[in-house]
Amino acid sequence: MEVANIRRKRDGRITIKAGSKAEALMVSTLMILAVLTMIGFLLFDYSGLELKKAISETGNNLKTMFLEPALTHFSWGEAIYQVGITVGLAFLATVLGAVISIFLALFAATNLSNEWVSKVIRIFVAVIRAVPTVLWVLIFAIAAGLGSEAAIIGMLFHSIAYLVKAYSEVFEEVDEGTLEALRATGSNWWHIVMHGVIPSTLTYLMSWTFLRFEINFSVAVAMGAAAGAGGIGFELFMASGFYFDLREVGMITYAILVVAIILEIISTRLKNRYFPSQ
Amino acid sequence: SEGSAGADGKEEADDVIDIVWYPNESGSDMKSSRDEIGKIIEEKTDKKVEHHLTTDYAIAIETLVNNNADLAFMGAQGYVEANQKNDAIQPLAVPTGPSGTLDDAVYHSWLAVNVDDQENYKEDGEYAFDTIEDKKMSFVSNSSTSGFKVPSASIIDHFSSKEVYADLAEEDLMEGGELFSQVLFGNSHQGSAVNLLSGNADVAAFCDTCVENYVEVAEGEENKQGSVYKVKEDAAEPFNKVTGSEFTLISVTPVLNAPFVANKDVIGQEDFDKLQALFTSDEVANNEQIFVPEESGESGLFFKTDKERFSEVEDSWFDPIRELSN
Amino acid sequence: MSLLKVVGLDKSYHSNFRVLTDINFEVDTGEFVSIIGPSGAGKSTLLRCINRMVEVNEGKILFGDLDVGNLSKKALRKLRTNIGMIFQHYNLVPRLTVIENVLHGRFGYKTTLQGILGKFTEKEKEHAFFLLEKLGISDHAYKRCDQLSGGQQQRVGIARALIQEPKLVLCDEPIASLDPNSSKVIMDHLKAITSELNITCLVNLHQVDVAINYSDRIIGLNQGEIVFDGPSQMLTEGRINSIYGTETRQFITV
Amino acid sequence: MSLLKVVGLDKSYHSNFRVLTDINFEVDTGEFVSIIGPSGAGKSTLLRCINRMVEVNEGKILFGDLDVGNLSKKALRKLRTNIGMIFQHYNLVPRLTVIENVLHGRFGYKTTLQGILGKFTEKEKEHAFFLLEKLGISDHAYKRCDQLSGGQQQRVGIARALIQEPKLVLCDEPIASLDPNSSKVIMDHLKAITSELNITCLVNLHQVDVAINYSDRIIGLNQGEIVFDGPSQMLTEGRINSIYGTETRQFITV
Amino acid sequence: MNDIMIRKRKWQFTIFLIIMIAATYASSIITDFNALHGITTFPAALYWIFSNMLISQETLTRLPSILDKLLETIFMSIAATTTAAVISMFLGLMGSTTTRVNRAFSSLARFTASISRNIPVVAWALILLLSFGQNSLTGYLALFVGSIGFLTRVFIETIDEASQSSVEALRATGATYFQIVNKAVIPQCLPLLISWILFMIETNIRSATLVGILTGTGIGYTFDLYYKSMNYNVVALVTFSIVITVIIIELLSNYIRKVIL
Ligand SMILES: Nc1ncnc2c1ncn2[C@@H]1O[C@H](COP(=O)(O)OP(=O)(O)OP(=O)(O)O)[C@@H](O)[C@H]1O
Ligand SMILES: Nc1ncnc2c1ncn2[C@@H]1O[C@H](COP(=O)(O)OP(=O)(O)OP(=O)(O)O)[C@@H](O)[C@H]1O
Ligand SMILES: [Mg+2]
Ligand SMILES: [Mg+2]
Repeated sequence: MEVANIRRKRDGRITIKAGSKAEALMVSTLMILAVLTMIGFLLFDYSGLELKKAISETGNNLKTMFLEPALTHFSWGEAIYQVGITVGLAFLATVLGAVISIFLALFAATNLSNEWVSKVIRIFVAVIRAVPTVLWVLIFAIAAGLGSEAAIIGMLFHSIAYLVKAYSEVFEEVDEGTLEALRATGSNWWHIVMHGVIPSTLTYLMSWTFLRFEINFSVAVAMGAAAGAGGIGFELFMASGFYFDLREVGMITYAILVVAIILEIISTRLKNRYFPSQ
Repeated sequence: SEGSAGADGKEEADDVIDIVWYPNESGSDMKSSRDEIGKIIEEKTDKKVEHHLTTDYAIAIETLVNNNADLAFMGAQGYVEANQKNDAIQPLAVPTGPSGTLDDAVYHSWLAVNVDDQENYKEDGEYAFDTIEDKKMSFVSNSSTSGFKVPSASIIDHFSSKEVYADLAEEDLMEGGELFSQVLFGNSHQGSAVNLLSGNADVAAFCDTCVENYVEVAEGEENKQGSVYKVKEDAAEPFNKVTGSEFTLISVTPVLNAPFVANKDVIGQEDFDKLQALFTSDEVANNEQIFVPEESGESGLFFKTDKERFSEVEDSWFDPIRELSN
Repeated sequence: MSLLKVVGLDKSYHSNFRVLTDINFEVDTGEFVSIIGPSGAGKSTLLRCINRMVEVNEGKILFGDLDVGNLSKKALRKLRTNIGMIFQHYNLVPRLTVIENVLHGRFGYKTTLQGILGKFTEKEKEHAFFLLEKLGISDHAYKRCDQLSGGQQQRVGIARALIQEPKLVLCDEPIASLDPNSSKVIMDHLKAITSELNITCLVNLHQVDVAINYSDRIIGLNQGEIVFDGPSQMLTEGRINSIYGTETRQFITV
Repeated sequence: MSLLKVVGLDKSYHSNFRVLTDINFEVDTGEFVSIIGPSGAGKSTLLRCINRMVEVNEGKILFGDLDVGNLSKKALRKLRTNIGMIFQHYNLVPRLTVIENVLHGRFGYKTTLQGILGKFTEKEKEHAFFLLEKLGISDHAYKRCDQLSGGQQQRVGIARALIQEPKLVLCDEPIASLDPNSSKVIMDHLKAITSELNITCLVNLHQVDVAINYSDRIIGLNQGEIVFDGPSQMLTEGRINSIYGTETRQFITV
Repeated sequence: MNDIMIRKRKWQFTIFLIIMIAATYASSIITDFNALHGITTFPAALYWIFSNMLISQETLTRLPSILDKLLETIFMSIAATTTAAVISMFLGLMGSTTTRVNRAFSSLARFTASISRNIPVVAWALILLLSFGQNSLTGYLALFVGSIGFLTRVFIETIDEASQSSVEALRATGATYFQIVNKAVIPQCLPLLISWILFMIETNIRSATLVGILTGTGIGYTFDLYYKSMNYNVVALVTFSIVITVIIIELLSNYIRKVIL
């Protein structure tokens, strides 16, 4: 029996896909990425690489690092202290960044702000985000001298740029009706923000902030060392680049890993305790 | 990091002497020397000393240039650049050679090849630069005096007389394709040497003092072209994987010792003079924390074999290096 | 004098399409007026013009002796405290408690700082509980709003409007998302507001039968124009068809 | 021989709480059986036991001559192709087209590879269209499922079950999320399945009146036990109360 | 009247604030951070930017080699992301409660993700550099390992959120595990998965600068070379080209996201 509405391909077979633009775009995105990946592998500069040797050496190195970790150039107490510095750098950059970003994001959210202000902020943060963190750190190290200020302000720039984007997108998802209802009670802008927008987005804001904290921790490892603020990254850099001490690199990696996992656990706990999603 | 003052330290910058250390001198094995230098400065000036360690050369130099630090210990090349950007930066003192004078205040920049390949780098029985064309080259880092600036200047000097390489510039040596087939950076002198010995590079640049703990002369004299060095059997990392391997020096260039430099605008003439007197005193020369007796086996910033000490130095002493950059 | 007077109101969102054309009507204190009309007729727009959630193009809206179109920002906030609003989707802040949502109705009386800190007087809080009690949901006062059923949420919406101590309440399809039982509860409450508290109610409705049952007077809108305005008894079958256009009407009752 | 036979079925999710206790019943080919009972009585669990979406603790389920509890993985897949299932929330893949969702019902007949590649024969596709046509939604065949109304989505769910060419269809509250009109359409379709295609239907329902109207036979569950099993005419008011417990019943009808 | 609940919540919030303030204070002590000093340096920083970071005519001659390296970085980031995405897809399927085969695999997948995410990419770069030396593959691997951690985590969350219901329905039709994954799970998650992949590519291009500096590959290497020789004009040019690239890629992926989500 022939039914109406059947779509057929040229060869007479029945189509079952809707053939929407979204679908086509998804498929072509994936295809293009696959092709680019292959081109990438062909283009890579493999000079000086003996894959087999490198892999077995990596295996050996990893074994030395993780199975025989040891600290030779400094003590355990020192290691914990240094990780503490790195965490501190990341934490300050995140907290300061979060506070500043909340305000900027309110003005960057199209539903809370005027179109032009929002555009200007968005373009501004997009540019800041695109500049490598190292450069920000360098600039502030030059201006402020070596120390934590340079590292934190350098990371702060990126944190703000990242969080403003994330926060403002969260704010934009607030139900327009809720805002309208508050406006209709005679609330002013600040009332609406404090009692409508922030409470209904708090969990998302927290999630993004914690995610950024994780990123900042990772960045602080490198940036603390470069900016002269110290931290475990400095020890890592010395151990791998100057002493070539794999055992110490292993131990430092463990220290970083332990702290990172503890932070993850704490942040999940905090989030669930103070800002439950249900 | 170390020597951190209270949170209020920075406001009274005048009462603080900030010293910047390069990665080379930032290791914990040199901590006792660093701390000792800090201590004697504190005693002399009644000011607080803050040490700043960084992994980044550019940041170190720029900090001094932009009046955010008082003192730094940096390679001759670093000094020349810093001085060019800000002429308030002046050399305070330079460690001398065994003679106790500036005459031998040098160390050596080497170009080395693996001993088995050494014949390939000779022309008519003599080592010749022509042979390193299209080889895999390893430098230390492009901010290193003896591991890049000095050797690259000699190389450019040699090749620019040829027509094809008339426009050869320092930047062309930083990446493969121009003169070398590939350029690696070891990020440290040890790293550069290991690049050579492990076969990743054909030719490597590094300096004598930086690897002296790991190698010994196997053939010929110290610091002579054609001499062969051998990695000690008990060499520490990173040489532990290449113990026993040998390399030949195809070029040896003396390099001026690294100075302590000061930013006079920040530190002030008075303190500059005080510190210069301090550094060049016999007291410092005999301080075993700073000039560690070689036979003690301890580690430190400087070693004492004979009459080593700090000596005052004129800016013009660095002119040979300055000329390399032009 | 009438509480609300709309004179020659014109409104268009885009220059080429008029949503409301020459609207004129008056509402007295304590009246319960329903506005009916097909989808897109401009019912919601009309309500939003009254408390100036959208700007009017032509004409005047007088609330008491205030010209709504001519108010300063501050005076506008003051006006809005006098006009409560109730929405189809309740528009509560879902993560906050019932009582907090009710107290939001007091912001119009607060300075920025008081509002940000969330300072409410004991009297206000007691009033809020009194209203919740009256609406039969005081048990849920400390629950989060997203844990309530639709009918309960709408009652929170009503409490929020009432705590403003308004003279006029605007309701935009207050029962469109509710099941019949909850709808009845809500409409009874709205009716009680006018009769007991003497507050005027202006209600957009889709359900003609509900409108006829509850309201004193009905305004019929079609394509932005008032096509009927009179007591609910006068809304005959024929007039209903003229408001909705026959074919549309059929669609709606399915 | 009966199509489905449940003997002494016991089921508990946690060791300390029995959800189903000693369930015994038989269903014949072409019967339309409704299962009613209060929330938590174990209706959904019972259906899920039949096609072994959950494992049984005690007792036997015989489908034809197969012992459901004793099947290999492969045989279980085969069994499931013979039993269609329809859900309260339709459980379609929202971003896929209607026709794709319907064809998902054929996976039981495919090898993994065929299924992954999405190879369907022309005959299967035509059959899918035929079913959509019969259910009155072939216009929407190329729409994404999340663009359909609830009633339309449920019809896609039915088509997916029917294309399996099942002998038995299990329906877990197929109309609980639907408005009265769509509910009628769906129940009519289910009824038609038994009468026209001679497929057995086992339907969980909350609406007693619907159950009485449509089914040949009703099974009443309460706290995991069968408290009624008989023709729908025999379900008197008193028996209904015994199934639901009087006070619960009142709550449900509100 | 009983407002214990509200009190409790206010209390909890106050405690949270106190914890945060205490942690901030502790952090500034341990890192020796002086906010005032930091803020007062902004003018100097701006001044430095405008007096040093100037792109001159002469530096433009280096553009071809910069673009060359930039291309390497882009390819490196894309390759690292896509290959990591393939692995993460498996880990994600194993880790998600909706699709996991059994509990042990699920924990294993989550654990793997946690390890590779929590070891900073910098550490990976330094570790890999030791044995792989200075070539594109090192940079690629560093990004690859970091991407696996992040992607696996978000993939698990995405798959978890995809409705369990259609999985159940397909199981009831007699579909096999792979059919279910392929026809119910992936179609539902694909737009989000692609969106995360695009996000990861962006992120990787940003971190490629840092990774490049450490491993001597791609644009990061170029950046580092000129930066170390303090040729800030070229650094400005490099930065500018990174900025442009990142912004173009961001716009592109925003567009794709808008269409597919
Ligand atoms: N913010 C807006 N911007 C542009 N046009 C709008 C806006 N709001 C409404 N409109 C248009 O104005 C007209 C009237 O809309 P309105 O919402 O007032 O109708 P309604 O009678 O409330 O309909 P419904 O019964 O569907 O709620 C419609 O054509 C609508 O598309
Ligand atoms: N996956 C599960 N794990 C544990 N307990 C369950 C599970 N599914 C159901 N139960 C419990 O089994 C009992 C019966 O649940 P079931 O869903 O079968 O009831 P029902 O009759 O379908 O109820 P409803 O009308 O609400 O759908 C309930 O107490 C329920 O809490
Ligand atoms: Mg409306
Ligand atoms: Mg159920």
